[in-house]
Amino acid sequence: MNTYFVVLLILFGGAIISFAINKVSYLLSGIVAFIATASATVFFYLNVDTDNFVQFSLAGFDFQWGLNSLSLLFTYIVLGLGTLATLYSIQYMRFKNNLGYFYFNFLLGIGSMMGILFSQDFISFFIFWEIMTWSSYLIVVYNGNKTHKIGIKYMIFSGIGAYAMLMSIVMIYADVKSFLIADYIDYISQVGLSGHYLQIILLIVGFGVKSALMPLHVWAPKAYANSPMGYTSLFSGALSKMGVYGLSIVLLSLLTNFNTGENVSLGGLFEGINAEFIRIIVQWLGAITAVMGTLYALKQNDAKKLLAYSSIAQLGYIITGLAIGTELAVMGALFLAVLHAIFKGALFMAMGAVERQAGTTDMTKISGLVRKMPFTFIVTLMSIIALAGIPPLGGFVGKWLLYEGMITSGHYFLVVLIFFSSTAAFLYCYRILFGIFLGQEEKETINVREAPISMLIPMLLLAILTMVFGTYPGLLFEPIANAMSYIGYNDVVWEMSTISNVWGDKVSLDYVSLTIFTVFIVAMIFLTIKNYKGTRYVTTKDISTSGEMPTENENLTFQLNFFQPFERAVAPLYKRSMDKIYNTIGESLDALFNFVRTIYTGNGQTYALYVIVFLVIMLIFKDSIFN
Amino acid sequence: MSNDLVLENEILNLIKSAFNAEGNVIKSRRVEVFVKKDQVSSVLLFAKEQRGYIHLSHSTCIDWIEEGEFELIYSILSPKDKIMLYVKTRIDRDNPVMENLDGIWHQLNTYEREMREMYGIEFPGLIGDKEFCLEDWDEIPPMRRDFDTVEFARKTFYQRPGREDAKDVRKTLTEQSGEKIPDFATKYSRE
Amino acid sequence: MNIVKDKKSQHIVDYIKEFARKNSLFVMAYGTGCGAIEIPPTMTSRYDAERFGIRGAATPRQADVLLITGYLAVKTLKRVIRVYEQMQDPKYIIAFGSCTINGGMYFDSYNTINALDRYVPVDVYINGCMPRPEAVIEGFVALQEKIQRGDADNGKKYQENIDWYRENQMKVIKNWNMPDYNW
Amino acid sequence: MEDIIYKILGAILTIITAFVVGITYGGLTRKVIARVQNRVGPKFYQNFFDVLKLLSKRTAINHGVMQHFAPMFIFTSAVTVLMFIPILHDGLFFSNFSFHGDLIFLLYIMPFGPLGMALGAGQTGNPNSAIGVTRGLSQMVGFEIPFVLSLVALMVQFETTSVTEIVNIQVESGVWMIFSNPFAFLAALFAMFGMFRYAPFDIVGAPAELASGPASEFGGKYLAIMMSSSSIFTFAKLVLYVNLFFGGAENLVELLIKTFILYMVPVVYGLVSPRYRTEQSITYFWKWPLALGVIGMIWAII
Repeated sequence: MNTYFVVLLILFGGAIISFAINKVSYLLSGIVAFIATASATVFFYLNVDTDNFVQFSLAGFDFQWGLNSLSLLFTYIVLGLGTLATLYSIQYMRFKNNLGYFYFNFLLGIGSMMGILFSQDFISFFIFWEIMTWSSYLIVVYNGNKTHKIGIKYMIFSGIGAYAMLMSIVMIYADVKSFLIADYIDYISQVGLSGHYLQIILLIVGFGVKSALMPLHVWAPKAYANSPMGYTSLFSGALSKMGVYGLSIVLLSLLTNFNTGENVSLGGLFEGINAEFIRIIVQWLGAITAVMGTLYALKQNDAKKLLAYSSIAQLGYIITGLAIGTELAVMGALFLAVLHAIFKGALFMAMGAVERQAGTTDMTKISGLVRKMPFTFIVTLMSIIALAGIPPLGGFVGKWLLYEGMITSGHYFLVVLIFFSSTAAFLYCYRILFGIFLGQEEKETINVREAPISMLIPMLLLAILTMVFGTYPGLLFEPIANAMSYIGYNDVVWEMSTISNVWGDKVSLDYVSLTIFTVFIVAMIFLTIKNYKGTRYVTTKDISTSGEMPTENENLTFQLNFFQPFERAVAPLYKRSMDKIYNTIGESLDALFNFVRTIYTGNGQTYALYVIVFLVIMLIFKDSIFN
Repeated sequence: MSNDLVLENEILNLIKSAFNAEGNVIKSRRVEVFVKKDQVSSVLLFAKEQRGYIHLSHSTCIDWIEEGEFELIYSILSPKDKIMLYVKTRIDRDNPVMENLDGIWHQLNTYEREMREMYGIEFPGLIGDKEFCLEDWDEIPPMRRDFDTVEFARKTFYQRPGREDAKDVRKTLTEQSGEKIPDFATKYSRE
Repeated sequence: MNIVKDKKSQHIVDYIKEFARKNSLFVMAYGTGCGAIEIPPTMTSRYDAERFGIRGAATPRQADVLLITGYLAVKTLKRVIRVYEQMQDPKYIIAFGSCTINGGMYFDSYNTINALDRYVPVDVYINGCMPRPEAVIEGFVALQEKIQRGDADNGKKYQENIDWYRENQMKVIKNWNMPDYNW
Repeated sequence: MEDIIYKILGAILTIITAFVVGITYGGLTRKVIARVQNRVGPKFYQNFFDVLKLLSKRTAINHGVMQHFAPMFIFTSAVTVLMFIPILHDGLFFSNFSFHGDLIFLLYIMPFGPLGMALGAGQTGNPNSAIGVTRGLSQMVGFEIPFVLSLVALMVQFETTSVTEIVNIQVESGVWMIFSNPFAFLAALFAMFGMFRYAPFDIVGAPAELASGPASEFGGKYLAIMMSSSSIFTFAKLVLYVNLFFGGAENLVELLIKTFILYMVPVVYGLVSPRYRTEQSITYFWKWPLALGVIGMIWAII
């Protein structure tokens, strides 16, 4: 049997078994799900082979399944995060209902993502894409009635994406007479892009929806925030990366492998469009996504929603990097894609732990959990440092590559935009750490305990990974370099712990880590040993507030309108929101239909009037019409 | 301002006739009326709504221990006429209960809380903490004249030696200038 | 100050420490009474206390000197004790004006304590009602000399005699709901 | 082996130099402010007394581990920044790790300390601390934009992101950056006002408004470490500016003169200024400084 079939069989079979076994015991179906993903992972990586392609025909279509270096990179995200997320979900979902339904869709999601990565033809790609969309939709609406609207929104946008993609696939088949992705790439590189822009734009729309690109992102915040957190870590970490995977095929294989400077006039609507133009549009969309995602993230009071917006922003960086297309930028984007899966997975898991233990993630309601949930705090802290891109953790490497890629290739204003977004990201990074873990301890959360160990293990593993990749990014550069050489970049240079740009400037991460840890440890030894005996812990109520002592019921933590001055400073940017625009479109459509309905008054007299008016108009204009 | 006190007499006579109250014009722009306890709210409302006395300037209490009464004073001002109207009423000292009037002027709440704390006057329905300025006070209210503050201070606070020969400032002053202390000042004086 | 005599009795490190402490006094001004108005002229151009290394501190955690400027009601005394206990050793108190010494003109008030040193240890009293900025600076210099002599250790004394101070404090502050002081 | 010893010795020497210079600059600043206000002012070595005294103070309490770690975060950040900047051009002892880092790295390591500090300040539970932190972070977003614009202009102009390279190019060509791209320098100078947080941008500490902001609950040794690391940090930033815009320095005296002149600019500007509100202080950087940065960048591209 073939590896791909076995892996999918394990995952889909696991889905059915865990659905069935839920009747026996609620714990069992989670364990089955975990075993299924874990065994699929182990089996897959024992038998992984990038040159093994399977071809078969079904219903008159040719299918081809296989694995290339690019999709291999993404399997790390899907299977790695999937395994950890199922392990995490066992305890996280423990006291909830409908677990069979949940795990069925969960495994279906993982399986379909693997299917997407295996697919080398558009048809199976599309089928798995739809399975993925539907399974994720079913999980988005898992939490009951109030998620109904969110699910509809998600479905509408996924539908737009899916039909755009389907349309594009049909058009491609009409041109190429084959569904194989490789054939299409060959065809384009021979024929050139002219005449195929619509296909590519439609594909970008299709993938853009999943990767929450700017005008198509509105479904994401609520859908991320309202799914069960165990799934959201996968949703934001891996599922959105399918969009990135698709975009990397489109942007890197289709739009760069030949002369992008050609300027073929298409006439009409598409006049002046060339590959470079599309890529510039995508770059700027990505950058604007990053900025707006960040600005909206720092307004949120709910940690989950904050992270959801932050995911959108991070995906913006990745897409920008892909669209720029130089070696460094692509390397940075792919690095960030993996890193984002790691730290955002860990963050959503940590928020899930907080939600499970403390009952809510609303930052205005809880505070001061650091002493109650120290491990969750450490995980959050490390992931946040990685997210903010501060050395010596992994996020910095991706950011550095991205910036250097932009600067060395001349995208100066994009750098400033991205930099603005990433500096403003410090704000929400601090918000989430402060809002949940720091500040004064709430009376309500006095009995909160640390999350169970099976939830902590995946989180801690992910957090340690960010640290490892911060000092030894070479571990990740190897598969990325392979993926890039598959796409068509020759001689991708990488070193274990040094990153360098085309101008020859470099950052030695081992020196960085060495300096930081040495200085930190020396300072810690100095301060701790000098201070250890005399120092004692006092509660957060014991603060200098002009001699007043806050009582047990008073909480002085500053939580509401946290960044109000900043919001005031950037107020003009908040005026337009895509949500509002879509609402306006919806409302105006509604109004239009209402108006159309008013024509049909139900009164015979009015209809008679219409007929007369029509006749009069015909009489007046008969010359010009029938001439 | 004219000196014929037209406006002053007008408001005085109005209140006098409407509420059957006592009163007189103290001087230019100062009018006082004495009303019964249960008429206070009507007088204040009348003055506020009908005559434009929209500003509550102050409200306080005087302890007439000799007569066994507290006198409550509400000073209200008409910005138009520029007249300060003192509405005065007397309540029983042994059962000091007064109507809560902070519905008319919300800022009365503060004064009433102060009076409740300092004089022990009850205002039924008054919203606000029992403790206002003092903390943990369990003696009789300190502004009542039968509260002996010297004795209390001597009892509660450590007195540093060295000021036993300190004299009443008023005595020293009167000795120097040859004036006499008026009777009302000495009557309930501390010595 | 007499360096030769000091060298016999105290370590050179202590000397340096005390020299630094003396020359760097972070003042937490607790403006309780009318005396607070004397602080601005003391700190600004006319009298310029910064010459002596005196500098304002915003919170008790950073402060060395607690400057109590005037009478203390029972209610404020509680806050002063709280602020004093939040300060870190070594810490000093400068009490300011007659009211802190013997109650001043409020000696017979029902609500004003009369002798501050019964409740918290006072290093230097500045006499006057109110003391002028010159007097305030004089007081600071007296404190500096005391620190250099090495006998300004009232923080330690407070800790040792905490029972006596607590007894006095609880006598006036009836509803005692303050955290323990044990550092 | 000898290399390592030289490196360690050099690093220690650098830290000590930075500490002494930074602290002295702090004292001199106080002296200058006092003289402008027609006061005598403290001695110029007053800040040494302050740090020494704070070190000798007992630090009896903390509000938790993050507060305990916060000063170390700042210290680490300050020292790391210092290590990755070439202090002197061609210095034997003062180059440290400057070949192993570049400008983007410096940009990202700089917020490391403030963020660590922010965590510590958050754990104390003092509302003033949290307000100060949010102001500081917001302001950082403000001034980083012109700063980054000017740095990008620099990188584009010299086609390198390494500080050492930038200094070398300036020394070789003999034209300082301040002359070859004055607009970028001006943008960076404005950003520096926000960076050093003198008035009118002192919204973080905000005396008489926020107690002392994030540092409200830090006393004794914590405060001493914070003071000394912020001195080191100040010096490191000044050296970075001198390297980028003034062609570095051949010896310590030259370095001191250049840094001191540069340092006095925000100080003197702050002396005659009141305090901005937070949003004013943010948008301040997005007007003229931003425009200057854009002009500087276009200048560099052309």
